[in-house]
Amino acid sequence: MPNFNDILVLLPEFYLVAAACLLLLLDAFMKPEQRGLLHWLSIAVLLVAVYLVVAGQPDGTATAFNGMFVRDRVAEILKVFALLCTVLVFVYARPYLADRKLFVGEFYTLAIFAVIGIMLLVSAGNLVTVYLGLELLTLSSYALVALNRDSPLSSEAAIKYFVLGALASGMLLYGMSMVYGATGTLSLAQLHGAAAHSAMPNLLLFGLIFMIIGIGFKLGVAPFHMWIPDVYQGAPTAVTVFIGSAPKLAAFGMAYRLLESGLGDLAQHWQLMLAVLAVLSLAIGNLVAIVQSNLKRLLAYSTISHMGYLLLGLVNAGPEGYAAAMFYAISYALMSTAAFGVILALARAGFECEEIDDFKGLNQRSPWMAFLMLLAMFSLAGVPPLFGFFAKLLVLQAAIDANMLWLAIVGAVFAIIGLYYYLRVVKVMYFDKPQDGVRLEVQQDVSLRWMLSLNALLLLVLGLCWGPLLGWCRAAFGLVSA
Amino acid sequence: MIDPNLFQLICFYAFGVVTVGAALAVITLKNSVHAVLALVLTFFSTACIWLLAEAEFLAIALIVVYVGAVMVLFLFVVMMLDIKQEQVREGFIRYLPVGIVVALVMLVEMLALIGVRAMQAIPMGANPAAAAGMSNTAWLGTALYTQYLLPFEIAALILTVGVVAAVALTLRQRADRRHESASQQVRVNARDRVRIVKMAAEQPARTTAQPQQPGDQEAKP
Amino acid sequence: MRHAEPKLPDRHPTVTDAPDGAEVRSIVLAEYWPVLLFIGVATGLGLVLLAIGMLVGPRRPEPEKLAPYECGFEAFEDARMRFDVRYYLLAILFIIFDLEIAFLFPWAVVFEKIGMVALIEMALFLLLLVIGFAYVWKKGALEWE
Amino acid sequence: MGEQILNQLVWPIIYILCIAVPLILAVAMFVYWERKVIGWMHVRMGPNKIGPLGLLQAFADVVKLLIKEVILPSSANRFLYYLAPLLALVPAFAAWAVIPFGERMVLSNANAGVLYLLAMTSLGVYGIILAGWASNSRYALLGAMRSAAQVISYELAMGLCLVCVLVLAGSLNLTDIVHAQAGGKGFLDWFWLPLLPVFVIYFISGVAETNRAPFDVAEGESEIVAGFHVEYSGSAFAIFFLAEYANMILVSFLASVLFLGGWLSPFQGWITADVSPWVNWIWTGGFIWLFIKAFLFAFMFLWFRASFPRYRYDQIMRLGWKVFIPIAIAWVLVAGCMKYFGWVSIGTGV
Repeated sequence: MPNFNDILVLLPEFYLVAAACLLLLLDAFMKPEQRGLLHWLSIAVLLVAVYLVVAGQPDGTATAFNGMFVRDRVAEILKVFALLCTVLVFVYARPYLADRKLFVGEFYTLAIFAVIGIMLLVSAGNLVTVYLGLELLTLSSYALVALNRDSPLSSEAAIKYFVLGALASGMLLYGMSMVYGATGTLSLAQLHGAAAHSAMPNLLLFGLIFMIIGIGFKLGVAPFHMWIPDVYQGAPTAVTVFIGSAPKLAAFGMAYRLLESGLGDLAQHWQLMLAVLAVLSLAIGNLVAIVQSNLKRLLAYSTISHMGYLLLGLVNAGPEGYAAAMFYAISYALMSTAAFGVILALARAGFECEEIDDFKGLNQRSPWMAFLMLLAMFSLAGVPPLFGFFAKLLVLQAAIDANMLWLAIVGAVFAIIGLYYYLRVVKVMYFDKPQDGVRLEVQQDVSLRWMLSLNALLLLVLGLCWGPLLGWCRAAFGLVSA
Repeated sequence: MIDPNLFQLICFYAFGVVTVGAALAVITLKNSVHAVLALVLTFFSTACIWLLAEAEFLAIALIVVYVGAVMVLFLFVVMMLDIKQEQVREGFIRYLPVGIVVALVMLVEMLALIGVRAMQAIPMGANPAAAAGMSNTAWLGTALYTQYLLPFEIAALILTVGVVAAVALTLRQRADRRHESASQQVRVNARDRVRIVKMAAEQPARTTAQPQQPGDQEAKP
Repeated sequence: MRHAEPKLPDRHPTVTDAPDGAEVRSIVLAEYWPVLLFIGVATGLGLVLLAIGMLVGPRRPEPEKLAPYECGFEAFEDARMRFDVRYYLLAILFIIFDLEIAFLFPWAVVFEKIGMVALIEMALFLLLLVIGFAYVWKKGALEWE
Repeated sequence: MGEQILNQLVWPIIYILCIAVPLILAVAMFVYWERKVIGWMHVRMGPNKIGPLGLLQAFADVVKLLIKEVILPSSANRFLYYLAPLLALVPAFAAWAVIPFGERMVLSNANAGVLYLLAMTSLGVYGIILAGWASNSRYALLGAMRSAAQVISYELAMGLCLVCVLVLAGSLNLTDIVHAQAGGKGFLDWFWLPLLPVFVIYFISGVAETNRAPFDVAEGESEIVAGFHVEYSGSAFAIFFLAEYANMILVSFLASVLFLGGWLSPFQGWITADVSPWVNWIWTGGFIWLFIKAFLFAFMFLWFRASFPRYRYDQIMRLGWKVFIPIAIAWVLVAGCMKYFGWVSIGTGV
């Protein structure tokens, strides 16, 4: 039976559900001209949620609703960053949406519902909660991708996303049912003990494979990455920036919950599988990105390679590795919002600013934007002393610790290959002549400019003093801060 | 005497064959409406298998939700969209060998993993509802509304998102549509619609001009 | 395929007492067997009626008679056409509310035993759906011209 | 072995025929009764030529329909065209398997009886859609789409009404539902009283669900000639006809079982005399009461048809979605409160 304490544990989630419902009704009942209010209200709602997550339950782990929901440090950190990323997304998205007649209340409500899904997913204590949280997240994402109904590209992306996403969910569910069949429990905590001495180890292994396929789809690692480039390119950029940030944190959270909290006993099996996926993602992501001319597509392939790096942390299968992977996920989410944020800041009505050629000579038109993009690109490439460099270092270290030196070497080699295409964008901005007829004007929205500057500079600041964040990540996995 | 267990086993395999056959028909039939109906048959025989497992609530809920609702939507869509049969066919033939290989590999793996010895076992395990001494529906409800309370509420959230997404993605306001608002109609008073005008009676004999038509009945917009 | 599983606490719900007064019918099959038979008999009845009609009735096809019914002129194209998207929307809404009803059925059976909690949780469930419903209503998806 | 076949196969089939054959006869008589009643309401005679009082009219109609040609339109899909009437008929008949006619007078005392009924009624829409599509005729398709949308809309309202009954009864079993309505106050203990709005909604939804007047836009003779079965003739049409009327009678029986105490007597608890088995049923209850109640509902179908003008399509959809569904949802919670706080007395069997 649930009691008041259960509700306290889930307070941020309950609050966000209530707020999302109110926003939904507000949107339905108010005039279209008043939508600006909705924008600021949504941001306020998210910030209050951040406060509730941070303020409640300072002392470690709590479970609620018969272990369906686990609130621990890992979940809290992921939630805070997911909420903050969404705030950034909302700020960046508004001018873009307004220019394209997409400034509708559904964008905000669906995004908040997706965030609720993320929060449930990273806090899941049961396979059922994992699945439902994931469905809440992905269902909202499908709708967001298709938000621009008049664009065939967007609709095609949504269909692809939906079909492949449904397939992935099916795989995951199939795997879960096998794991349930082999162990007789759905609870992740009980699974942890039961998996080691299951009566049907083969079935369990089979379930694990299916679950890894599902996780791979959701993370977007090769060879389950097919949806990523199309969705990143086809979706309105305002939606791409969302899909590229907060859900990655959720995907890490899901992988952690399923693989470590649930099937940690089978680590020696999934370590190798993840290593294979990591190598494939690094190779495909970095090599295919080289030939891209569309920046959104390039960033999509860059995502694939980054998820490969994230797997390097998970491969470690120890607290150090998880801390590194979580650190990586957070760094990637911030870098990705910054990179897409620049695209959003430069896009105008009728001009998407998503080709690399569109960035030619950006430095002459808007040096500040060019500098912000430079920070984002260098950070994604892992150039010291930016945030991305340190994150990469950590996951490579984690792979070495797991006695997979070869994997770390592969990672380092591809990091160098990856440098090429990130630097190409920088070169285009600083050394090429502007294209004729391309207006590169920056959005006048003040909040966007400030937040974007803050976001990009944060990459530099965190690159210089990564200590506190790494300390939180390590503490979340029970490690003393280094 | 037919052993009840044997009878159950026979039923299981019979429904299983129908399910698999219908599922094959779904992907091989040319006419997409026929394919949808084959899918209906698949669900129906699956429901029968679930009944054999004494999961009566789930079995009938499968029919209510999938056959009664989801498949109706499928029929709506399939019937009203002109899907070019040949193109679909072409892709099917092209990918058929790959599909067969994958299916065979999976079948072999499943058999190897789950074990051939499972074939001799009675397909249905013990009924936990009967063990708990209550009907299947009550057992399911008890589990759902106590232990799985949180997932249940998340399910409501997902359904709500489904509603929002469906409306946001499909509904278009057409400019030329007219509909009446019942609340406005009810709120109208006779006074707003009809104006009774008092006027002098016409005298047709005196004038040859057309008598004027005063608006004695005037509809407001 | 199900198989014997190790007994673990998660398998069974916490409440295991039998409902008061409700007779537990363990053999579900015995009750559904006549239902299946009835479906068979009804199918047979329909087939017999169709067969009678085909065998007894005359069969004199001619093009005019076999043409689809139209108001006076020849049918000039395939009658199957695209429909207003609203029909699809309606079907989607129907699925969602049908699911909701499917959730309500087991609740109705057990809520008294679970007590106030069940009432509150269902009120929340319905509230969420009513919010969705209000949204649909306000957006005009339920308007037909 | 032989005994087993007798018990498992022969007897059930005999029981099934005991339901199905009277049902077909009832449909025939109901058609006759409909024409008679509407005749009287229009101050006409109704059928009066064939047989005494025209009683054999319905049978003449049946014979006529069976010996007419079954036309297969040239552009129709043969398989689906013949499948559609079957899909309309089977659920309309199969649903009767769980109807309790009296104490222990039930073919299948299934636990999930109400759910099964919902499943069967939800299958009826297939016959309509497929008939419309297989005919490949504009009128048929229009009628089918209208009808399908209408049927599924009212199915929601019906389902929610069923839930209200279940909340009070606490069981999905129809016999248990009747028992839950038993009590010392006769008809005041039945569910129609605490669930009055739902009861009204249920019956009106039943009328709409069977596509009957005043909700018969699917047929709408004056606009789309006959709707989804415009192309059907002979015995194929007869099957649709049979299914529609069997459904009407089914809705009448269900309304009686769910809201008017099934076979219970309205005077139960008022009189406790023991006169003779031939008279006792008047106060102890028996299947005759169920038939009387169902007859009243069936009569209402005809009364509606003779009295009300046809609803417009937008009005039908508005009534279903904007009036019935909200009220029914609200009443689910009201019924929950009634049960929880003990505002109604629930019988636990006679």
